[in-house]
Amino acid sequence: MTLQTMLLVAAALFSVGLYGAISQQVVVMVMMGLELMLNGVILAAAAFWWFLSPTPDGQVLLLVVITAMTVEMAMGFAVATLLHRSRQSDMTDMATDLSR
Amino acid sequence: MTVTEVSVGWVPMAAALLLVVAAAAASLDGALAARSAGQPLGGGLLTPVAETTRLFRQRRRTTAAADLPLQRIGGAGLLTAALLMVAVVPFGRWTVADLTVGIVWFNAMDVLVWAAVWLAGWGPNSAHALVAGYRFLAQALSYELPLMFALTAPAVAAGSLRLGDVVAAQSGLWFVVWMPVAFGVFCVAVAGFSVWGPLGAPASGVFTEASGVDRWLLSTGRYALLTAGAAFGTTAFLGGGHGPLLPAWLWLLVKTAGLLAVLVALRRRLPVVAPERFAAPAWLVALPLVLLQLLFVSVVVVVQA
Amino acid sequence: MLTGIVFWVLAVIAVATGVAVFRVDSMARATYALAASFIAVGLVLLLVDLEFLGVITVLMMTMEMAVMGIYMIMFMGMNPALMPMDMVHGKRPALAVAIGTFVVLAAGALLIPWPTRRGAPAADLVTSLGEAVMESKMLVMMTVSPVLFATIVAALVLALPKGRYDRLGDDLRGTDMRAGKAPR
Amino acid sequence: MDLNRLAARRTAVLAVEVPGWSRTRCALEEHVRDRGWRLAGSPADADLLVVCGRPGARLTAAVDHVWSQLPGPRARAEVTTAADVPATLDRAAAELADGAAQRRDAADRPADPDPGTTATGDGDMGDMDDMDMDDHDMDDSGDMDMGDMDHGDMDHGDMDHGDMDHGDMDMPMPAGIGLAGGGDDDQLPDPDALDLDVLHVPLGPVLPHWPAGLLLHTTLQGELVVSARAEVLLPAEDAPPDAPVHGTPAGRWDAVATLLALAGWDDAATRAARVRDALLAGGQPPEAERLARRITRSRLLRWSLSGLGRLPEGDAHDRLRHWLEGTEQRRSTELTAVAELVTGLDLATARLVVASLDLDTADRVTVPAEAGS
Repeated sequence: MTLQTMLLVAAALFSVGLYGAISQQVVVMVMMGLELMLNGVILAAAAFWWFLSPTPDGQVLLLVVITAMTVEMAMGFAVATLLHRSRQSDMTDMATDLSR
Repeated sequence: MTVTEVSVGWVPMAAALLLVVAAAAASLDGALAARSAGQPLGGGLLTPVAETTRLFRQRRRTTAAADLPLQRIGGAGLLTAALLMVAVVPFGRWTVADLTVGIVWFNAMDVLVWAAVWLAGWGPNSAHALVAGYRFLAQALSYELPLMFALTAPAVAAGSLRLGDVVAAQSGLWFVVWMPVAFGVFCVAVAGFSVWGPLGAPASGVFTEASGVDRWLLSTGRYALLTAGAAFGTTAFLGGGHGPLLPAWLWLLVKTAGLLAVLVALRRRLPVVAPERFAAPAWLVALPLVLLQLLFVSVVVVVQA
Repeated sequence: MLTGIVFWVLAVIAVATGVAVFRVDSMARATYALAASFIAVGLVLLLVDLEFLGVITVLMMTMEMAVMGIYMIMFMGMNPALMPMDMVHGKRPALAVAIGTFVVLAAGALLIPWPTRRGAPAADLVTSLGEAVMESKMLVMMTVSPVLFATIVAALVLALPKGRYDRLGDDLRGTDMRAGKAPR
Repeated sequence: MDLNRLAARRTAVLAVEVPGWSRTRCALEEHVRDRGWRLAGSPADADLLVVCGRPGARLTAAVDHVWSQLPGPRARAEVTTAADVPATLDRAAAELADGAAQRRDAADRPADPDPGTTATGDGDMGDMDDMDMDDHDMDDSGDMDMGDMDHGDMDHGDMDHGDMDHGDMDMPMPAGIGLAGGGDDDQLPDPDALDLDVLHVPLGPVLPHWPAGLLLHTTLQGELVVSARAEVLLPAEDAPPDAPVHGTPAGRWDAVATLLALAGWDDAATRAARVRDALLAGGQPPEAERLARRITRSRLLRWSLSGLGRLPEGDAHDRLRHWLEGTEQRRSTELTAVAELVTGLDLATARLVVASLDLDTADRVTVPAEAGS
């Protein structure tokens, strides 16, 4: 277990998550992709922390990443519910008119 | 009293001990059931053995289009979570895993129960089980937050998340004396994650389609969770191994058995509460109360320091 | 040595379940595959002595995925029966982007000459984290808390314009004012 | 002790009451209790299936379906008089302990999953299933393709992914089971305005603590019953030899025991059943009054029953009090009213409300009424 191997695993997780976030149509599945990307970020942050600079500040950073995930999830669920309720759709494609 | 971590070879022993205590709880439940049915108590005491024999002989039944892998994971999940919970509880001078974050670990394991119960309800592809799985999650949302704050209280008082330190901090006064609200909330939450007693409403639904070994795992898992909860409650609130004369491990066993017996007896004395009715008191009464308790504990700690 | 083996096992589980999220046939399996990926990463954190954060990751993500499972099934409407499920758009470009990202990140991880470790971890990492949160990094945490609160409020406002009890009364049998029709 | 006998100590009995045979069912419950056995909560839990009375054709079909769901080792018996119960239970227990017979039975059964669950080919059969979601009524065949699921009404035409058109995807039906359909299909209001999947789940006729022969066709949206239709599956022609317990003091205690068992208060439910059996035996149980006081005083019970199944004369808890005090008025609840009362409730609460009505289905073999259609 070295910095490089941990970063490789983190990169793999991030890329898989990215694939999901781009390719999926359903809002919740997009959120799953985002979650997986953040999962990779957590792993990478932990690797940097341990192998480069094991100070308390790094741990706080990780804590903030985890908080960001909860915020993302909560808002994602809320928006998905709202979309579902208002237009009986949960596909991102159907929400393109929001950008107009 | 320092806590030493024993080698991995003791894990089966710890698991066996957990199962034995859980079986004792099932015996007690059987005896109480026999008493209310006007039957001799002795027959009731044999309940866990008889039920185990019966279920191991029974055919494993599968429903059409069931999600078997998830169902099995859910069924085994309860027992697994209980084992992982007791892994951090100091048994006198020994513990299986001396984590610096034992309290958070316990909390994480009780959240695994969310997943396990839901999966056990989802798997069989049956409306009753599915609805019960969902309703368990609704109930879990009600008890989990008060439980988290209830667990925070002993951690604040001990100034550590390590269970060994929590026990050491109770050498004078047990935490239950000055944090009774946290202890009460904790006991309710134990009933909650064991799907037990007043909070056992989802149990019958989740059990609907289970037979044979699957059913044995589910019901053993419930008793094991109840036991693990009692052992943790003893450690965090009832002074752990502290007590006169007897060795620490025996005290822990005695206190755990006592708390467990109370929990088992309460099940027979109380009707169940529907998850949707439980939500209001949990959020409007228990949560503020336990927060006040936490404030009180924090103030005491700051004043003492 | 043992740590290395455990790490690789967990790493393979994390990535494999991560891939499984977008490959399996049922929403329940996808959700719990993601949960398994998070749990594996949480356990990896334990390997680098991040006990608190590792356990917190397991705790939070299991909870989150349990709730996510509800949303998945509520919105996607699938029963446990397994069905082929393929709801993607632009699969090939997405795959290309993902592979490209991985190549760039992996090259970075392997080729950048990373500096050597500065400083040593504190003896008690949990305590040091607690002190950091309550002392030097308190501002961060104080910013986080209103953000979380705002999230709760915003999410509720978005998701619950009017709940079932508002519209139908406590027994859920009243006239639905919004839809203008009474349940039969 | 030999394992068979050990396992037999916990024999679980699934009792099926045919309308009119309540006296037989009470006797069965008494003997089950006296042997240290217990009543099963679901077919998957049961070792014995005991039918009390002579079921009509549809009820027989439903019982046969339930029989196929017992995991085995299993035994089945039919009993028509209270006096025959002990002998019947002995015979059934002997059959259960007969290893050779059980092995033959297991060998004769088709491989899992249970045959009845996939054989719901026509609408009529679908009605007879008891508890599984594997029995969505198949007459709603419109629900079964993906086109009716939530995303079905989308227009994918202008999207850039020609390779995949998910709205028209032909959905296979795994194991011949229809998928839950989108809510907007049935034009039923969803209490959450989320248009969740609609499930058609029949409650009864074989369901513990449930009125004899009652079959409640429910439509669920999420976990809530959004519409229901009740009917009673009839007994065979011949009349039951024992007088029914309904309307007697024992019948009131029977209702109490049923309601408490559903409310999860095992101790009080068992004791109420004992009081009932003592009354049936002609005694005057001394503990009845104390038990009644204890039940009335329980705040948790009052809280969990209050407001349920509200009728002009009170809610479920009021009715429970009237039973305990012997002051209830016999009323005849129409089947339409039953369907109306459970609408808007979740499954568990619906069962509680039905139990709180103490329906006498033997007295009410009227034309099945439609509700919620």
